[in-house]
Amino acid sequence: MKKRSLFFTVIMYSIIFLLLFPLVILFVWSFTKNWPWPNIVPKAFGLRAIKYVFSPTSKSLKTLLFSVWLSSVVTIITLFISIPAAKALGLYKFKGKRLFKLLILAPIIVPPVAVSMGIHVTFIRLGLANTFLGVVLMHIIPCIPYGVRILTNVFEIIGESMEMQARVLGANPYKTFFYITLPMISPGLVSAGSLIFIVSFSQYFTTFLIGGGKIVTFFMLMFPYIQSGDRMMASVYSLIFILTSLVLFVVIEKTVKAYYKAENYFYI
Amino acid sequence: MKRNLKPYVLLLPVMLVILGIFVSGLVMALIQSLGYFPVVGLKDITLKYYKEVLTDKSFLSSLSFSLYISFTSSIIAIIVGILLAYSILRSNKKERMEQIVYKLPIIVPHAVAALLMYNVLSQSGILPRILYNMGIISSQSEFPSLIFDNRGIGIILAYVWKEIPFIAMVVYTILSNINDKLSEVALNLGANKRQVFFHILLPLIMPSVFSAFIIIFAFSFGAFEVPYLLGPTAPKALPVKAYIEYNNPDLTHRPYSMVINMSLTFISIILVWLYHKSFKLISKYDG
Amino acid sequence: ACGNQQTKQQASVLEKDWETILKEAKGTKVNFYGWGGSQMTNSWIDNYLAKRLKEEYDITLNRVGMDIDSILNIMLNEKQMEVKEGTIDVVWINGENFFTAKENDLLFGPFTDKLPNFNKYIDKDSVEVKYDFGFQVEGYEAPYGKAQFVMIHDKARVDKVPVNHEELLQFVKNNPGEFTYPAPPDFTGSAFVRNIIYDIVGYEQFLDMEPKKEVVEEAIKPAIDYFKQLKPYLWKEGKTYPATIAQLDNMFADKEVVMTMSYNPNHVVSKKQTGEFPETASSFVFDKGTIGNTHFLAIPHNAPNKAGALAVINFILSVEAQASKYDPNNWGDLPVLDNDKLNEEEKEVFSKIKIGEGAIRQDVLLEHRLPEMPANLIPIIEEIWMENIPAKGE
Amino acid sequence: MSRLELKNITKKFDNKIILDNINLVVEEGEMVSLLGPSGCGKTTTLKIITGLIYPDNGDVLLNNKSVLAVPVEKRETVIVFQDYLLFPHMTVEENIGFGLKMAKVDKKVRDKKVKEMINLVRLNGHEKKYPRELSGGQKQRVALARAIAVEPKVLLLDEPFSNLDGRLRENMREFVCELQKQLKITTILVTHDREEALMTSDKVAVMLEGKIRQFGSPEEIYKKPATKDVADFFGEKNYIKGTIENNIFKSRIGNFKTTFNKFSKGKAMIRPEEIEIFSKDVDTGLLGKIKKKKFAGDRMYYNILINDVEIKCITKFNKNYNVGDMVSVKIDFNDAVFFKEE
Amino acid sequence: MSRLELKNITKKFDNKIILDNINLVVEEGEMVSLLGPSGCGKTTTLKIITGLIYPDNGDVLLNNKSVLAVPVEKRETVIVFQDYLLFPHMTVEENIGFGLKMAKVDKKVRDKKVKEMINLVRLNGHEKKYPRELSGGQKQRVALARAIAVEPKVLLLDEPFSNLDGRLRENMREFVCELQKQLKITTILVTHDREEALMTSDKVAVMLEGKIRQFGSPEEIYKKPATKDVADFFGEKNYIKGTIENNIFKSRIGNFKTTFNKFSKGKAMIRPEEIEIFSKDVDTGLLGKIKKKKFAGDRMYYNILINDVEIKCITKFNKNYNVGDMVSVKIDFNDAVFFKEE
Ligand SMILES: Nc1ncnc2c1ncn2[C@@H]1O[C@H](COP(=O)(O)OP(=O)(O)OP(=O)(O)O)[C@@H](O)[C@H]1O
Ligand SMILES: Nc1ncnc2c1ncn2[C@@H]1O[C@H](COP(=O)(O)OP(=O)(O)OP(=O)(O)O)[C@@H](O)[C@H]1O
Ligand SMILES: [Mg+2]
Ligand SMILES: [Mg+2]
Repeated sequence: MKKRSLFFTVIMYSIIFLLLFPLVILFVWSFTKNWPWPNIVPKAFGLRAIKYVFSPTSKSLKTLLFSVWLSSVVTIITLFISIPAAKALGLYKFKGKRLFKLLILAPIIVPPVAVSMGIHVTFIRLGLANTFLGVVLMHIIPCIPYGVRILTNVFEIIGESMEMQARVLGANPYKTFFYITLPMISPGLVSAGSLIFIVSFSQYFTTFLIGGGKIVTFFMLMFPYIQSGDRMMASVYSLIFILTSLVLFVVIEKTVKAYYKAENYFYI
Repeated sequence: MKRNLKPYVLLLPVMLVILGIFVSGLVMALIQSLGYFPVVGLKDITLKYYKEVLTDKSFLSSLSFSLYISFTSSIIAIIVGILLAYSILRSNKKERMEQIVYKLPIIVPHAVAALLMYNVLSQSGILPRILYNMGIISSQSEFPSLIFDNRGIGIILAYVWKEIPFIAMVVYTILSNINDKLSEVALNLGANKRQVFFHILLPLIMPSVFSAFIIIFAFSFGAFEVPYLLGPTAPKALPVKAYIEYNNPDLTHRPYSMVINMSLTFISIILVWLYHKSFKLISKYDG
Repeated sequence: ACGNQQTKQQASVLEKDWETILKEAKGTKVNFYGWGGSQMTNSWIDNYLAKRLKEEYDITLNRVGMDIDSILNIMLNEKQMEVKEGTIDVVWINGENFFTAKENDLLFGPFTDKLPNFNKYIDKDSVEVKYDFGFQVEGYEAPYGKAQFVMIHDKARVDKVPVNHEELLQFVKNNPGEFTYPAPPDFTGSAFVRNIIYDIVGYEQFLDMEPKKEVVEEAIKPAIDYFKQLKPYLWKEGKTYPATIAQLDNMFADKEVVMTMSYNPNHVVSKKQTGEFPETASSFVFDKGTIGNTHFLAIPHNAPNKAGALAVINFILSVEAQASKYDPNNWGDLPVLDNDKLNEEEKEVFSKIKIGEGAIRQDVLLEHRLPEMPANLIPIIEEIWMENIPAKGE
Repeated sequence: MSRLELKNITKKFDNKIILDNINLVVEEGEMVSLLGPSGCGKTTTLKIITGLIYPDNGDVLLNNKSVLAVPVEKRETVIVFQDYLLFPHMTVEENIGFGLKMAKVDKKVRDKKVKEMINLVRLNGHEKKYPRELSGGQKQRVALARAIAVEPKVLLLDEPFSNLDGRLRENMREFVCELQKQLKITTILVTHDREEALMTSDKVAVMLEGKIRQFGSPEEIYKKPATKDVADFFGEKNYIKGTIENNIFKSRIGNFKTTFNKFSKGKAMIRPEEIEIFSKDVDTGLLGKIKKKKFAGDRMYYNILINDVEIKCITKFNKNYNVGDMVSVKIDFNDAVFFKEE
Repeated sequence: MSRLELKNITKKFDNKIILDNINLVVEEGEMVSLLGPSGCGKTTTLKIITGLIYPDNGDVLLNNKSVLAVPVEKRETVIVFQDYLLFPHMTVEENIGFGLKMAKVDKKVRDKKVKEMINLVRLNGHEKKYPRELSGGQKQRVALARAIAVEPKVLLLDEPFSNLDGRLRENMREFVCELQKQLKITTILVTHDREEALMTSDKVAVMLEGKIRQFGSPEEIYKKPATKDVADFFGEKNYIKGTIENNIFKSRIGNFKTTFNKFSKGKAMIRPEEIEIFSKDVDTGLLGKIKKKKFAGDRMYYNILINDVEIKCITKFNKNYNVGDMVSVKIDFNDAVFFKEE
């Protein structure tokens, strides 16, 4: 039956190694005071950055928690509005479908600096600037393409027949959604959700503008260090950033899997 | 009647956000690109900025540099990403660490990815150090310059590194959920593993790959961080040009930035559209 | 109508006496916006400034690390929408950005005369207080600290430092591939280019030069030729340049190049403290001098807590704060107080501070200090550099 | 518990007419079989009744009220799909209980009902399995149980027994019929098994190429097919050309008495099972030669040559002759159906 | 063109034995029917033959060589799945041509072959459709054509006709049989249609609960079922308890002559179609009363009470009696099968 192929195992590990290697360096840099050429291991280690990040005056951890909360809200809302859109694009034929698909890509196609000013002005007008809600709304925009696109593909594959069956058995559209659609798309939801979270979690420019400094996210603390080339600080912040997301995703994936017993739901 | 409206109703929330918020921003960018920016005293609508920017020699070289970076990185990412996803599937055992760790680069923001590439690939990076210590190169300068070079290798690698897991994740999600039975049928009909991959699995994941390609292409075409941090002094990628103009403290330069941004947008749309067309020719199985 | 109201409000703060302002400021929160890319700077503000302000005035200082570009955009957009209660109370600013902000009526003021410490300690007539990159300050910003361009080298790898452009050229020819500078418009790279220009053609002519490309081009032609001469011996044969000073610093730290540079004379000390630079790193300046500038603090026109902002800026101008800031263990930023206006006790405070190994003494720096170029010339120079240096000669 | 009526239903796919002006009335509690060749539009008809597909034209009435505007889940017309469509993320139990859960039936009542259904479809021991772990027939039974559990007003069965073995099939069929009669569930059964259709249903509708060609009682349909197409659909027939004169049917295989007299030239349709054969010493006036023979359990299929005309004949399995044998043949033309020659 | 042998095949799922020591030999070019109730392990057996499932024990031999190590795609044993499993991204044409394409058959040859197959399964006009646009029966035909197109050595058919109407079914069946004989393709047919199994196959294997209970020619299986379970599987039977003494079977419904003499106490199994009824003026020595009656097209199902014993009886449809009628009954005990009473 399914034999593990040596060839593909080797390929897999090679690629994974290449992907992880830079992260190992990042980890080393988090504790590296200096590392002159041509040393393979750093000359001196230090805890300056770690100490700073964990010192209460830097507010890093508080900000981290807040960022996680903010991005979770963004993720949930984005998924919530992406699911119906993805369903429409994945299952139905209708006029203007192409145009809608393109429109949904727009936030990726148009560079954020181009639209941010107009949006900021609009948000000031609506009283959304410098508010949590404003930042959430702003974050949703670049997340939409990821959410909708991925879920559209999922809907294309699972089709509508299961939903129909549920409707026939007396489930109204809401129940159909919760009992049938949601569990069936749950693997896709996890993928899409992770991406959305990351996109939101690493928004910089727009958070500044719309949050006006009132809403401070973890990435905003971290980015200046990347720019200023303080590799130790940048590495520690990145490390925390990555670990937080990772832990979150693993937990969510496991929970969803346990809850929905997610397996091969996709019927063709 | 009512049924025909259904897809539109479903699209409504997303469209509200996109049209309501996003497009309002876009309109302002468009207006500014036409030279109308009253707060700083620009009040005439003019095509002057377009003319200036588009006829500038460096615009073309920046454009081709950007295109080259996005295409190359996206295509490499697609190929390796699919290969990775398939490899994981083929060496499959459930719940293994590998399935989680390969996704790590997805979590890494682009700016950090640039930093990582710098750490590894610059002439003082870890890679030349290893080569030096193995005696393969005898000085830093023997290591090819991959960062800040005008072939954009550093940028491309940063994108490739970031996007491979993204592609792999998208593909793996779909791949692992494609009814195993279809592969069984194909095998049973005499297709070998390779044929199963190319004739059954690949066509079935094609729509997703297609989406993913568009996403990463459009993104790398329009984002400034990575080329800004790893790119050569000249030619500059278009988004970097736009970004620098945007940050010009002289606010009357804003229209230049917006012209570049609008051009980026326009070119992206054309490319996406062309891609759509050509994709339809290759695969009839489009949702 | 709106404008009127605003001036009234502005006037109202400035009309009050200092006691009332302090009373009003008590217990409030002040949003302090500025660049957040230096851990030492951040730590100084968070650990020293914020703490002392709380103790002294019961003011909560909220530091927001943000690029000046973003800050300007926020202010500009708020202006556009006529937002009366903005988000920012104090902005760390200087140069072209100040000019832009002032030109576009984004700033509150003039306010400096209201500050007791400004009146007491600052030499109001000094060029560096009256002008910021050649622009008139007119009381719309108060000095925060001083910076001066310095070159940094590694003593272990450089025997004799070049003290003018010719020696630099010779040095680079002798050590090909070991030197480079960040490409303008990087702030420091741009300053390096100007410094070389000053070294070659002198600085006086620029102070009132017409901001026209042809004029500038003509004036700096010898310098441009010099850069062309320099180019083939630079790192990667001058085909490309680090995009930011940060990259150059890292290349220096990794021993990829033997020199770096900074607009902060104490930079080398803090980098040595963090362990990034080798112990043998040290600063030097050209004989003819290097460019110095001052960085400032301003208050946006729609700052929600102007009284608090005034109190904070006033405190920063105190001997205690400036001295703490000057300590390389904290930040190492040059003080802006006029030495002549300090009493002995106060002078003592400054002289007790040990400046770090490798930094240049303050008096030496001041001897070699040249004024910044007017800001409107800078983009022109950057453009000329861009057109002539990296692209050509491929 | 409803009267179902289809009125002038028309449906096109890709501009090809799939359903062409369908009219059908199923009275309350009646069981109607819908028969027709593959691809004739049966599934489409059922989908229109439940509301999963919108007709291009025409109306669906339940108790004389149009239900086109009623959403699927409120119609109480439940369909058992040809391809099961079990929810892959639910166990057998959960699948069967789904409809009841949706109707907010009390958990205890639901559990009891589910248990009952599992017993009835004989899936004890499989309660906790997921669909991917079931055999084809097991899946089909789950689908059936799931639909019946909700006791719908109208039950639409799309070949619900096709993957069951004969015995199980009979059992299931009986069980469905009983339940249907007892609860008076209006039912439409799509089946390919002609015998099933004839035996179980009150009425039979024969659908050919998107049209309902005949609708009547099983006996009517079988004995008096409205057209040759309908007759053909019920298995292979013998068609014997000939002329009718004075109640005598004259053909190449001989002349036969008949009561039929409507036209003079045509074809007599004789069902293979209406032809009897005897050993050649029995005199029937007609001799034939066995050309082909096939064993089919309880019956035998023979092809017999009479005057070069090949006649098919089905007999009891115990009438055993060999290929080449001469036999006496008896054909009863009173049961024959005549079609006019075109 | 191969001899297929299963040797002691055993397979468990979740520690439940599904296949229990299966042995089966299919000679070259033979057609064997595999019969058995739903869930007994038929599909699993086929999957083991093709290599999609590994047996826990035992061996699969093709031409006396074990093929367990041969990968699926090299075995040339093609299965037609119960649930079609068409490739959703390919048209009908492409689906059918898939196997040939994989075998790198020349495009022209392939196209011709595909065209031929489409004609044979009667899907002209549907060539360009995607599976989601097909009806159930159409899908099934595509699946069949797709498998046959590659002309495998061993063809495994898992209820390939279950969704086809009777006529099409007969056609398809004939077509497969002819092809199979012509190309000498060793074939296993899983079917729920007993008649189909008996009519088409050289041998029949009856599988019950994961074991092969009887393997023999259709007539053998039908006439001499090895066990009561096998007999039962072939439809409802009459079992009459009684004793046998001196070639006389004594029972509550009377005494009958028989040739059987192996044991003295047991059950006589009489098939309903072996019982004949006549109007009561015909003297058969046995009178009964019609209790139930069911029309089934070419036959009638009667339940008759004889001395309170209910006897099932299937007659030709033209023997029409009404419930309550008294009829003469004729039972031939020579054809009866006797089972010893336990
Ligand atoms: N993956 C599995 N896990 C657990 N049990 C399984 C699995 N696959 C099949 N079974 C069980 O094995 C038994 C035999 O299944 P199989 O599909 O071979 O039956 P079948 O004879 O083909 O039945 P049918 O005629 O209904 O298709 C069934 O009881 C089924 O529930
Ligand atoms: N979505 C569709 N697009 C195009 N044609 C379709 C579609 N659905 C069904 N058809 C066609 O409509 C016709 C009727 O299909 P339907 O499923 O109703 O047949 P059916 O009577 O149920 O057949 P079967 O007995 O084979 O299941 C078929 O020819 C089929 O190919
Ligand atoms: Mg159908
Ligand atoms: Mg099966």
